[in-house]
Amino acid sequence: MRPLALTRIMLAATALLSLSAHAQDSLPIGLIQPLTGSVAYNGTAAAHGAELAVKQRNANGGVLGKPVEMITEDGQCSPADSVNAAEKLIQRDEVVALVGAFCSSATSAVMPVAQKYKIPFLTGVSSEASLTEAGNPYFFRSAETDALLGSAFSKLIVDNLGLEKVAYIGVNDDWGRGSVKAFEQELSGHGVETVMTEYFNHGSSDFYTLLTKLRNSGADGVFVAAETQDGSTLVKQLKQFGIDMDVFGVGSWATSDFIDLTGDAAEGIYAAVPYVSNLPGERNERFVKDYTEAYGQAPGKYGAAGYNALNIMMAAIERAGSSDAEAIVDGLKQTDYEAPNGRYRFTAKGQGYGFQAALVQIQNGKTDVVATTAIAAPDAGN
Amino acid sequence: MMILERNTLLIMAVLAALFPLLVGNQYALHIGIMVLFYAVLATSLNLIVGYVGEFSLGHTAFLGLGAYAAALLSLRMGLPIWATIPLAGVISALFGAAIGAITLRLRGPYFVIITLAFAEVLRIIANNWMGLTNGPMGLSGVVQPALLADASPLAAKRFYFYLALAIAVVALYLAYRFVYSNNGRAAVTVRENRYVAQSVGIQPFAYAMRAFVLGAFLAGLAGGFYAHYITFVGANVFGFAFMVSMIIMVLIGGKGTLVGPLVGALLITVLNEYLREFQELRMSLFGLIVIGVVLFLPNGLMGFLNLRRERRRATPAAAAESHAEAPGGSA
Amino acid sequence: MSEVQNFPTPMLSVRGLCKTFGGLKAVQDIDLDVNSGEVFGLIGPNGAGKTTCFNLITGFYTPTAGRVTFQGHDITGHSPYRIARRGLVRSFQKTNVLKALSVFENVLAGHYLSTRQTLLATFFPHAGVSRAEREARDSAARIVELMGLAARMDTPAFRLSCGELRLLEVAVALAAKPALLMLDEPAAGLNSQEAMRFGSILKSLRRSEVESIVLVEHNMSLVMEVCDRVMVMHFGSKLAEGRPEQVKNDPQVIEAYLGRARA
Amino acid sequence: MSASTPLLQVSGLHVAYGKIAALHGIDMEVAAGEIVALIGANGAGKSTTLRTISGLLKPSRGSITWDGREIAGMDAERIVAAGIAHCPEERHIWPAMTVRENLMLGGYLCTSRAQVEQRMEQAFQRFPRLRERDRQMAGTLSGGEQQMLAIARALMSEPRLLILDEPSLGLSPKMADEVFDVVREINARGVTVLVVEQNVHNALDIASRAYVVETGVISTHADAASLLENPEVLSAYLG
Amino acid sequence: MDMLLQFVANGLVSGSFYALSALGLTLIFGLMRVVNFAHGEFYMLGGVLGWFVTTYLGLNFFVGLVVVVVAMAAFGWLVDRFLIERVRDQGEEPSILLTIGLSIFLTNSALLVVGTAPLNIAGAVPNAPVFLGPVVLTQMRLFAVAACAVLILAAYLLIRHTRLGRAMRATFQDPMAARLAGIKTAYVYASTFALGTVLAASSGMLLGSIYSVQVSGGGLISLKAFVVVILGGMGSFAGAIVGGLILGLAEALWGGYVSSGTVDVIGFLIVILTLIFKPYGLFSTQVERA
Repeated sequence: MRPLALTRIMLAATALLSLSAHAQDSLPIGLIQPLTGSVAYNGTAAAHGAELAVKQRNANGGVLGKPVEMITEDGQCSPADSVNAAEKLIQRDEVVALVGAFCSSATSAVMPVAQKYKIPFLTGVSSEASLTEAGNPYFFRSAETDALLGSAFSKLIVDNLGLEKVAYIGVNDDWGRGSVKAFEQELSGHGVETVMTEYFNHGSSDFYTLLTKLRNSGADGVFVAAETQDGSTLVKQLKQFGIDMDVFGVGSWATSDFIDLTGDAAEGIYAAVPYVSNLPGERNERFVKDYTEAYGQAPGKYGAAGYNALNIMMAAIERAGSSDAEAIVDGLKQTDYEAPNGRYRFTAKGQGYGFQAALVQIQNGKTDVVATTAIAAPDAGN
Repeated sequence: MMILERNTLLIMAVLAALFPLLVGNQYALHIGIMVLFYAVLATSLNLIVGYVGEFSLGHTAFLGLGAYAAALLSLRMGLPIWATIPLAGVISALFGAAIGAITLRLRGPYFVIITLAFAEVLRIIANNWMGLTNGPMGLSGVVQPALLADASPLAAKRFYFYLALAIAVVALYLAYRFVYSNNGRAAVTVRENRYVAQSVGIQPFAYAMRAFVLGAFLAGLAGGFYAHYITFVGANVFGFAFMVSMIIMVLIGGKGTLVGPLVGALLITVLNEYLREFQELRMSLFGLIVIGVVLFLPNGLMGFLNLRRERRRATPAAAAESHAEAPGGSA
Repeated sequence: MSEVQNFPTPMLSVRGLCKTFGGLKAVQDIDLDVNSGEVFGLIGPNGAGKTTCFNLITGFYTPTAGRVTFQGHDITGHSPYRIARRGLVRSFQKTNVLKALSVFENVLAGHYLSTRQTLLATFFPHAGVSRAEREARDSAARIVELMGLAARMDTPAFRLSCGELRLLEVAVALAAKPALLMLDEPAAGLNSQEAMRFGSILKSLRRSEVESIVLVEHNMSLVMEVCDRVMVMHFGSKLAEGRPEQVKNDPQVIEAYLGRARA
Repeated sequence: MSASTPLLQVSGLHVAYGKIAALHGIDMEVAAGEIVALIGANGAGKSTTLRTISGLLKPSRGSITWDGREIAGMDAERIVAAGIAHCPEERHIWPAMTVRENLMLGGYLCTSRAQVEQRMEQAFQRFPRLRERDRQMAGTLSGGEQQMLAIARALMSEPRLLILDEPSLGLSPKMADEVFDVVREINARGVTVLVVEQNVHNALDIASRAYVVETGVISTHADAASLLENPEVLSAYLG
Repeated sequence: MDMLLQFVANGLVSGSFYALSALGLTLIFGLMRVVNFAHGEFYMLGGVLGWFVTTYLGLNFFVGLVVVVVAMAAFGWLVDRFLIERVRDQGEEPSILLTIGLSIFLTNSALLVVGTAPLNIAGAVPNAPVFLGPVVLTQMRLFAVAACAVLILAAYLLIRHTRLGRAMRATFQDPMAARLAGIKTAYVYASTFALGTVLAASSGMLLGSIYSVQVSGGGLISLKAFVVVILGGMGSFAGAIVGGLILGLAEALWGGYVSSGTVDVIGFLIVILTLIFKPYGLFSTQVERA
């Protein structure tokens, strides 16, 4: 009796799985972002940006004469869940290209899947340097790596702030550790002494112990790699603690959310970001206006990253003239995309370069762009 | 019970073996692979929850140890997949013996928390021991078997499916032998009544320990498989998310039966994918379903089916209780 | 300490057994001997310390003082499973069986000692394992029948009536092949008819299944019927000891049970 | 033999624990002002009867009328409010609470603080030993003191019927006598008492009437004095 | 030396916060034997509601706190009556699974409703630094420590010296005796769960005003609260305070002298050691019953 019932359940399950979801007259692109879990805040922003890009493109006739259908899946920043999402998008939704996965670990797990199925895969966020070194021909990155951002701004920071001794604080994940390492290397190259390197766990609420060490480290500036939530708590406590040193760092700090959360404590801090909403230029103004209309707040770096990634991918498909993977890969290689924050191109390994990144300082609750510079191709530097 | 369960398992194995031949859809195959992976995990946890009768929330310790062991053996020592997966099981089992020796002294909520503490300690170590585990960057590019180098994606999927099936078959064979042997009976006796167990000569600790180590071994195998299939291992393999999935599978399917966790693994994995249709509502619905199952299917699906079977049998044939399954029933 | 060399050694010998909980003396200075082939009764009013005595002898409590010797081995303070392995097996006052399991499975579980095996043999069974297994199953079925539960072979224990549970409890204990069987209130909750039937089953067990039986029981008719020798406890101490009819007519015992008639 | 309208009347009471029937039709009655004893061997169903009357167990069949009102199956807290207090076997005092707190909780249904204080004062007058130990944890009291506390606690609700389950269990004869003296005194003040007692002599000594329970039914019912002579009673205990 | 003093001060402050956030758990865990895995989510809901009534509706912090307390008491009551009630006396597993399900549901539903951004609660007092010799504290933190003390004391007094508190203790020590005294035990269970929920939620609001509220942060809170409760012994308020302080100090010293990336490990290590050597917590007195 029971085996029979089980057979029935299994057959039903199989039927369910093999349902094909999408309609043939649209062009499906898959997006994997963390929509639940601890990085959902940033993942949602990236998904918003991507959604906007697709909406705009479809309003102008879509790609290859078809509307683009973006299918978003929750990867929760976990490698296994992201692989599940990728398998589902590729097999069931038959997407022609994949964007996303956000966390480098998740992206790293999706990369072999994309390669196996020969699906072009673009990340607009994951910054772990080694990803583009893996030799995956289908993988592209329209984001700065930690090292690229470091080399772009370290000289400027040292000169502007006159730093001699720097303490480094990073969130204890791949991105935080990578950023700290990259900036430390760059700043040491400019003769800056490292007096402290510490990591904290995402979601920590109390930094006083870390700040005690910072106060006693003798640093005259502190580098911080943290996202909105951790960063605002850390910066607030830094000011409460009465530490008066130059604060600079990376993370989504040049956003209204961060400034609202952090309040006065945010005043005067520097952030090196690949994007900030008050970058000059008509292209950016239009993007900011559209994004704000759609989501009620100005875009931050992840909103822009999602927007750019989808635009780059859609342009590449258009250039390819078909949804054939090899053609899209060729299309991606020829990318020359005018983004709100400059021009994107790819190196032979699929690393994006050429776009602008900005050093901003928060003043009077606004983000002042101190300097912008184009991210150079990694090989050009050394 | 024993024969029924064995037959059900055999039929399930045959169906599973036919599945890749009947289904060419790679997504369905992938889900099938994940079902088998979770089936091994749920079976291993069930040995502790269902047969020792203690609620472990730290079982991901063994999944994680297995995954890291296989990844490191493959990446650092270049061992092939047929060596890394069994070794992953053995390494997990060794840790299982050490952790079990400490945790199995405790009962109830204390056992729950101390096992959770062990898993968390391991997670934090994995996340910070840069030299060994590459910290939060994790271990990527775990080597695929050489024979897959030129295989088509479909062939590769089939290979992994049968590999997972083989592990599942090994896991269920071991679990079946254990459960229906003197060892399993002793463990069940301890679970049901420690006093009775001791009074017939059973040393409670020894049997809890055997089940615990076997559970750790099987979870280690699952971890080893995970490392090779996903090709990336990070500290999240020790995380609570896997634990929640496993626990829900075991309890929904029905703890203390061999078929229950398999059904649980199938249902929850498929449900999880199915709920993708509901986008943002997905996890909220999942939470509600879990609550609903606790309230309405307190003994899991297998408990529910057994109850129905028993009722059906009790009504027409109460007088003629069949002894077919109990050999030696005649005088 | 070399006194009883010339006498036939008692199977179970308890000397000076004491147990205090907090300040309460639950068992004081109990001596008792159980000889081979004997059914020995331990009686007394509620709270007299009979069950505590049982727990001390079978290792569930550690004595505060005293010595327990079983078949010439000192087993004082040993853990219960080690004592069981020596052949001293007990049942419990509040019915203790494996409620979720069937009658047959309960008794099979009791056969633990005769089917012990290594883990390797578990996973890769050789002929010996399956033979031991088959023998255990045969023996379990035989014991179920012996206890008159054959009709309930596959019934889960929680569905049994009170009387059947008592029988099952004894069956589980028998499955461990004890030399000395210790039963704690095996007839509680049985009506007089059932108790008598139970008594005759008990009597049939001696010699055929076990060497000796120790019985804690409230049902006096049962005790009188089956016991060769009885010891009465009151407030943790030994009040009287002897043949059933002797004890029954001991005024001290009657008083302990019924209370003093007040002037 | 029975008063014109019994205060408590139990008829055809059946109770089962799961599938196992414990009571198969208990019939008994208690008139106002009486002391009635339930006697019988272990496991005969005495405590089950008491627990069903006080609402801890739900009967499967039968009725319990209290003061003309049906109370079978009512929740325990409503039965307490109706005037029945149950002092359970093994006392069940709250060991990790003080004597005073135990008593205060006994008066849980009191409407005012003053009422609680007043009843507590009465309790302390009746049991001076408890006053001496009022800040002590109840678990540290001796067995006799715990039994006194349990009775005092039950009286805090000023019941019309006091149910006592094995009040002399585990007590020395001297202590048991003390307890029974108290029970007599309580009864003299107008509280009806229903008592289960293992010690037959003590039970029949204070009770006017007794019911003998055997395997879930009442087997005999008679005056206390005549029961003492009844060989059936002896056999129920000593076989 | 200055550094050590500052570490100790940090540890004591965060320790008192840990104690506060564990109170609700220790109450429910210790008295009802329910291992509440939704504790962190109750804490989070307190923070989210706190944000809603202060920042969104613009109420004063203390008025808002009252609103949150009332709302969460009702919520806790309902959860007990409709969910926990159904699995009472069935051992730990059903209630663990039930509360895990509840926590998944609450986190993700809250995520849907208020979104993923961290939320700010309009604070109660200004946040200027206070210098005690070499040690830096802030007014806000001193206020929060005081508030912790007040809440802990209030809960203690409620349980020790009120009719409801006595009924709770009576019910958990001996439910049968409680019923015989006329206590509606179902009501007591629901009240206890509601009280535990309120304690979790009010600490969520209070601490949310110091840090910020993040919807997905519940799991971490639960874990730390479990550590505190195990250290102090289940159900013991004094134990929760000491457990919180031990955890706070241990983390401060580990973070200060070992490494701040691995601070979370010290709590779990202490838990493991505690359970090995003192299985019922540091402060429990297990009475042997005759």
